[in-house]
Amino acid sequence: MSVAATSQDAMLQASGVSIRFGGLKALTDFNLTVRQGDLLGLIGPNGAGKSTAFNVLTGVYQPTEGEVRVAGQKVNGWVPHQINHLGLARTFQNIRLFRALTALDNVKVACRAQGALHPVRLGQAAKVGTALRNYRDWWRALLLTPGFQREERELTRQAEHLLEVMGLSHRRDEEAKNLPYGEQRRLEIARALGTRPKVLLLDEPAAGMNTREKADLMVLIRRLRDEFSLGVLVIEHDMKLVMGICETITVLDHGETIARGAPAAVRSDRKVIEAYLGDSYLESHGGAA
Amino acid sequence: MSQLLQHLINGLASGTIYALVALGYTMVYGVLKLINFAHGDVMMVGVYMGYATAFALGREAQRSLWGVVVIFAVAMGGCALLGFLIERFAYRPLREKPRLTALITAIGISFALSYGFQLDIGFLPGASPRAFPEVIVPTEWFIVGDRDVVVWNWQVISFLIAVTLMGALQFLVYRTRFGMAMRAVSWDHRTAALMGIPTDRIIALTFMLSSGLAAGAGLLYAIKDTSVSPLMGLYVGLKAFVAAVIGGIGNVPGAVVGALLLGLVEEFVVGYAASTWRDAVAFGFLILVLLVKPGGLFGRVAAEKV
Amino acid sequence: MATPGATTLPDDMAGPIPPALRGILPVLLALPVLALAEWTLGASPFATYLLSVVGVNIILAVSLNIVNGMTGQFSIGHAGFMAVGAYIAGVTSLSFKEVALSFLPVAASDQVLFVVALLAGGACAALCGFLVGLPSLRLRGDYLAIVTLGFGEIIRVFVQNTEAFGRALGLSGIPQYSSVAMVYFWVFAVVLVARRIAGSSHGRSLWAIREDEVAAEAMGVDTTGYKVRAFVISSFFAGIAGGLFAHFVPIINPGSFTFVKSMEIVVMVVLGGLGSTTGAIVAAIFLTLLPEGLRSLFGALGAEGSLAQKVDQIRMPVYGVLLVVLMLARPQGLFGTKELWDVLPRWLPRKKKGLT
Amino acid sequence: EKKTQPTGEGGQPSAQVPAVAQGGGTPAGNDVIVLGEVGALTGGQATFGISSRNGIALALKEANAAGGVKGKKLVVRVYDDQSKPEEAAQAVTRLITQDKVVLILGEVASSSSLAMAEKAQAAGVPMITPSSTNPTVTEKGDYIFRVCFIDPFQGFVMAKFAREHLKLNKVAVLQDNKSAYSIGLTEVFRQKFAELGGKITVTESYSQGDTDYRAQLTAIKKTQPEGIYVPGYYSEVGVIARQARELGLKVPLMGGDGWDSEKLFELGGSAIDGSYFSNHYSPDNPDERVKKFIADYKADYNGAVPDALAALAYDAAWVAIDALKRAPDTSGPALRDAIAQTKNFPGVAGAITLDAKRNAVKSAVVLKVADGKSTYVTTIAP
Amino acid sequence: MSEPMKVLGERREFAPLLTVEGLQVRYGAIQALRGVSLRVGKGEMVALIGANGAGKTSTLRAVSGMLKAAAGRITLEGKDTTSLKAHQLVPRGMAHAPEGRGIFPNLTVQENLELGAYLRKDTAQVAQDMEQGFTLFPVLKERRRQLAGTLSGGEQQMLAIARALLSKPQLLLLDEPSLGLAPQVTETIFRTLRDVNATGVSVLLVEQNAHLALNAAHYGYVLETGEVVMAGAGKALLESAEVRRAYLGE
Ligand SMILES: Nc1ncnc2c1ncn2[C@@H]1O[C@H](COP(=O)(O)OP(=O)(O)OP(=O)(O)O)[C@@H](O)[C@H]1O
Ligand SMILES: Nc1ncnc2c1ncn2[C@@H]1O[C@H](COP(=O)(O)OP(=O)(O)OP(=O)(O)O)[C@@H](O)[C@H]1O
Ligand SMILES: [Mg+2]
Ligand SMILES: [Mg+2]
Repeated sequence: MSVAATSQDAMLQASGVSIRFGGLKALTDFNLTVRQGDLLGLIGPNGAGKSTAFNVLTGVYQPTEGEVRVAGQKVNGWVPHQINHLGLARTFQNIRLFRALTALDNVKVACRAQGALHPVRLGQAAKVGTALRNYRDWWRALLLTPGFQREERELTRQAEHLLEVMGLSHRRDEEAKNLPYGEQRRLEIARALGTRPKVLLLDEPAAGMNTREKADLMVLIRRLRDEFSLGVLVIEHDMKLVMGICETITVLDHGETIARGAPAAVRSDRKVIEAYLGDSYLESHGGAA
Repeated sequence: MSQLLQHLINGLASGTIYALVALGYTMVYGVLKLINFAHGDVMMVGVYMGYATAFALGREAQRSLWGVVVIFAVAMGGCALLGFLIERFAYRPLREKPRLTALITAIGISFALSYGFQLDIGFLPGASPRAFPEVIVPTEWFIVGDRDVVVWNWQVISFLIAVTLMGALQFLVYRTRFGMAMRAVSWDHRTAALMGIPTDRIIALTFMLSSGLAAGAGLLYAIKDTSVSPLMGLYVGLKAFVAAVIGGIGNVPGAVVGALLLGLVEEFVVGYAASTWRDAVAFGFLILVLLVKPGGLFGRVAAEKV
Repeated sequence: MATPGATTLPDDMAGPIPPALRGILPVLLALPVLALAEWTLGASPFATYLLSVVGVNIILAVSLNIVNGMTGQFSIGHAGFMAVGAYIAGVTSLSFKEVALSFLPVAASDQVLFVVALLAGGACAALCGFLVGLPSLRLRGDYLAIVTLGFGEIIRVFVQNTEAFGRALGLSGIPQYSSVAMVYFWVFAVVLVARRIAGSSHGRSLWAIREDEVAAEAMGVDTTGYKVRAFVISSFFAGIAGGLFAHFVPIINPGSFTFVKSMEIVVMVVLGGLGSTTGAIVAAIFLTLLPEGLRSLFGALGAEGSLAQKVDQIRMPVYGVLLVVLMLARPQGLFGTKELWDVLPRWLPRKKKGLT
Repeated sequence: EKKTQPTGEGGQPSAQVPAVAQGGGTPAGNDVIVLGEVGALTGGQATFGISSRNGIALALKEANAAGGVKGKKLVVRVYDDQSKPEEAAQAVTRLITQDKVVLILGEVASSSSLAMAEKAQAAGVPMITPSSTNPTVTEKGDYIFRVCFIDPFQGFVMAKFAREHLKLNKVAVLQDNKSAYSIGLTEVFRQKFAELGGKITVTESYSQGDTDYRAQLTAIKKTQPEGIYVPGYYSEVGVIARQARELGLKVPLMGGDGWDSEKLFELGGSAIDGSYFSNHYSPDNPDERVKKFIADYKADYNGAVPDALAALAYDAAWVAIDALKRAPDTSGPALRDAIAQTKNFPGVAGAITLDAKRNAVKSAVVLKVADGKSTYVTTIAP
Repeated sequence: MSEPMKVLGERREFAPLLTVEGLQVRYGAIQALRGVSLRVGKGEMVALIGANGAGKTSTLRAVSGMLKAAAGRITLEGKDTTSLKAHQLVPRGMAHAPEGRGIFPNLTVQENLELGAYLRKDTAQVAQDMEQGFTLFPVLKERRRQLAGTLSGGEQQMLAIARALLSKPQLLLLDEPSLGLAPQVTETIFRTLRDVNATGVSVLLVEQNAHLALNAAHYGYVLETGEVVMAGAGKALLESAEVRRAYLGE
């Protein structure tokens, strides 16, 4: 079940990735390719290694083996913000918003970071030269040059647009921490989009939403994929959602990939049922989707 | 050679004092994540309490065993109370507030105590240092040649006390319900309350414990260096805090090891390099340690799960 | 609660002012004011001195606020940077004391050299800030704090052991070039910088780091880079403050830059409200004038007899107690993370927030 | 803010009234002369600042009891500077501009005095420092005076004494690296002692506030000196002595007037016996006024015995008072000239004659410490 | 200020355990609860559903003493507990598995569980119950020495529930227990809840998955913007058109 080798249009590609925490093998020989327009699912029992996979892809953890490529670039050893600049954005399983900032500013941070001039390679970060170059842009902020003001207004516009897309315009000036759970999740997505990603990783976006909101979310995710021409990778425990929107689903268990394929195939896969869905699933949700 | 040995002894002796004070810092930090800047000054107050008691007892009594016990009891008890009051009125009201605010009140109390005790008004002792009575009659326990190397009884005593305390605290924190509660509270006292832990009481007790400890440490310190002064807390406090960080603040054995190391480093800088650079080297050492081990020698920076 | 540094410029200045002008407008407004201030105060040495001290503390507080308040990096070694600035600027001025730029009138050339000295001090401090900022690549929270503290102490010891810096006695004979106008020009500068950073995307990145480093990193914010830059800017102004200090205090010695001084600055920042520039300013003014005020108060109370001798002793303990009281009274700081105009009473004109 | 004066009779409402009131309701009429004092009343040096304050207060009390100066009462306004130069400068500026003092006394620490001198000189208000020994202080200008030794002299005295009287060949030095006073004395001592053919084995340092000097002493011990020069303040020296003996260093310690205090014996106990220090006067001096001074001081400050700083402050105050008496008026220049003419003024800390450099020319006595008191050994002239 | 709300189906009678009347909660300016009234009987399982931000979590927080009620009255077994602190309620048989799990990341799994039984003296029994918990969630047994902070999201959720059960509560408050759990585990948990409830433990359950919750619960309340707008027997609510539209997206 290995993936088509480095085809150029692969925006995100993991090959043979493994990571170990002390004794525990959290992820073993993980392969994945995300192309523009893909809408993929990543499921598996709790502790299977899904979030860990996200962390490895985004540079939060460094893989013990294997390599990760973003937009064709090998990114092993890079730090998250560098990888993000290549077009990889994510949300977090347990929400990590900038709690004291308004919804608008949360998004603006992300929008701006893209402008961030010189993505510095790790290790180089300390180099005086690079550090100094980064000050140029500060001067424009301090002198409040017309160009800079234009930029700022442009940022605000973008951010407001994203809030609107995610249906959060009414929360524009609310502090993130005061938003109810579901809206916080959507704000996280808006923020991720702010970084103008080519690939979007969503870690349990529907957690804490009621069935109704989940339904809306499904529509939304599809829409985002098309509107922003993204590749999307979703972790989710809500089968209705995953099966509903994903074209291909990868199933992890104990860090191993135990299945990959179309929803229908995966749903009826014996291994998957044992490890994850459980028999009862067939009865209750059998009809669904 | 004999000189090296003497330096070793001196270093350990002053390290021991740092250790005893550092333990207090580490305990409070452990449960509240608060750098209790007033700790050193609480210690100072304790020493003055002991000083007063010693005088009340008079020359003979203060040297008798029970006399010493009384002195320590009064000082430690008094400081425990002081610690309780400080926590109750200066820190607890800020429990829900950003950590830095409590830090500021700590600084405020530190100023109030250290400057207050410099006043020569009423019972306050005034700025000039006093000689601390020899409540533990100093006797050499180990001499080489014509006092080429000298070890004193109080040096050994305080060292043993320090090590025992370390053991005791380590046990308290990691082997007892109280300790488990402490660690729970230190993470999040609201959730801890959901477990039925009386958080306020736990925190208050921790403070009393650490303050009482400070008094004890202070007395041993005063006995060692034979003098009391209102600013003694400031200097020792800072060093002890550094020691605690070197060891990994919040970590009990770390505090002691860090303190002993700091004591030795300082001693040897003075002994074999330039004494004028002692403090610089001490802090340089600290920074070095942190650059190599960002969490201190024993501290672990918990890799947060994302 | 408003967003830290609620999106200020340019949004809420959106109005008649043409964009091209906005950048320099405040400067144009400030200069005549400063001139006026100098002209009126030149007469009273005490007022001048006091105002200068206040000004320096404002610069220190506001600059520290960039690191402690906005970026959430806990630095308690600010006095160290101040010392660097003070001594470098001091030595520079001393060595150029006799020099005069021929093409300028003496007074003017002095001021030019003064500015050069200040910038030299600021630059060196900034460099130190860069070096101290680097550990923040690895260190978090209180561990970073203790490193900054250590740095401050090391600087002190270094000065204490250097003949060129006058060792314990200190550096005296530095030409007293400073003036209220000069001090407050820099006050103005640091405030402008702080506010414009806060209002700019850079500011937002700093807030983001303070709120959640992992998330900021994931959203493409070069966290270490920004932290280091925050340190550099903040310590540059600390250096300037030191330089000014050295040019109106007749003698600088290591005792003026202990960690207690650093603590006083931290207090100003926290009391003002972490991240609130105006808060830092108000707190700095208040805490600097407080001891002088107590002096007058106590003096007025017990002018005669033995108490008169003691009143000044009581100041510091009282100062300490007041800190506690103030903090208990306003735990979130004077203005929280808001700015003055956010907390002004309703009927006063406020800056409007966000685009409309 | 109070606007009426307590003893306001005759206090004509002048422009300066509000300022003075702010300065603490000075009875600023024709009937009082306001002096200013700056000292460290809090912080690391408080103990010295407070001694000085007490000495001055005593002097003024006596003067006022004796009818004041030209029928006017003397008042002193004391401001704390936490031994920080910037605070000292601020305080002195306040004294001059707000409290309109005619003359300024202080400081102990030379760095603070330098800061004050700058301001006093600029304002043309005379200033007398009781105990700042750094030569540069009085070089600030013709309004700045001092009633104590300067570092070079004391260093020279002890070097001479150690070499010629005690016949020491090898001496170690332990200096307070935080105190300009200590550093100043050390430099001169080392130089002179070498000139006189002696050898300095090692120079170690501590910083004010330390309480553990064992490391330095152990290092010193290794060099087997015949004596140790410790030009610090009694607050540390006492403890140093104890620890030296504890480590088996039995050689005599030597120091300067910073030692002079009862506390030295309390802190040092028997350990300090057999040590020597240079001083302005010796307590067992038969001179009546010295006895009286000590008695009065004890009486006023619940039994505390005056230290050198108290004595010098007391003298400084009296020099000021004397000048005020002689001067035609209390204007700066008049006072300056009056002070400058001080000759053989009988101070409790030795007779004071101010030289052209406005420094006190005094001969120093060397005292020996033995069982809880210091006894006269010899006098060494400049 | 509880105005007329819609009630469907009739309620099975239980001896009263928890009663909440006119409960109000504020976060600074924001009023999260505007007079919530509800009842939980002995041995009853009550579900609390509602959209995001309706005030479900706030309700639980107030009941368990985490939040101070701005107004209203809370009684447990007839005794007024409105002003009691969280740790005073635990000995009265209250257990709350809070939103966001509230585990102690700096403690091991084992220690987290022991904290659950902090107030219990019957050591032997505790050990037994812990084993039972492990059979319920085998993962936890594997990881008992691991720092709880490094558990996966779902594993943390299991830990939180297991811990809550260990205090042998008579009233169990659960805030979105199924959050982030694999379907299978969700099944297990709800099965467990039924068992626990069957042994006489009352349960007040906040769930986004209205389907699951209302199926399991005897009785249900629907919360909207801080007010109870509807109540009724679980099944009855499930049938009702409003609920189906609003929360089941049908
Ligand atoms: N930093 C870490 N240290 C130690 N173990 C870790 C760490 N991070 C994750 N693990 C372990 O790796 C395994 C996978 O964790 P991960 O968060 O990827 O699970 P998951 O698939 O996201 O589960 P869930 O669906 O519950 O979130 C878990 O068993 C967890 O205990
Ligand atoms: N700490 C807080 N500070 C300010 N407002 C808050 C806070 N917590 C909750 N709120 C507000 O109170 C209201 C109720 O929040 P609550 O969390 O109780 O809703 P909920 O029903 O639990 O929502 P969810 O299903 O998303 O958990 C919401 O509008 C929320 O914005
Ligand atoms: Mg996960
Ligand atoms: Mg909730």
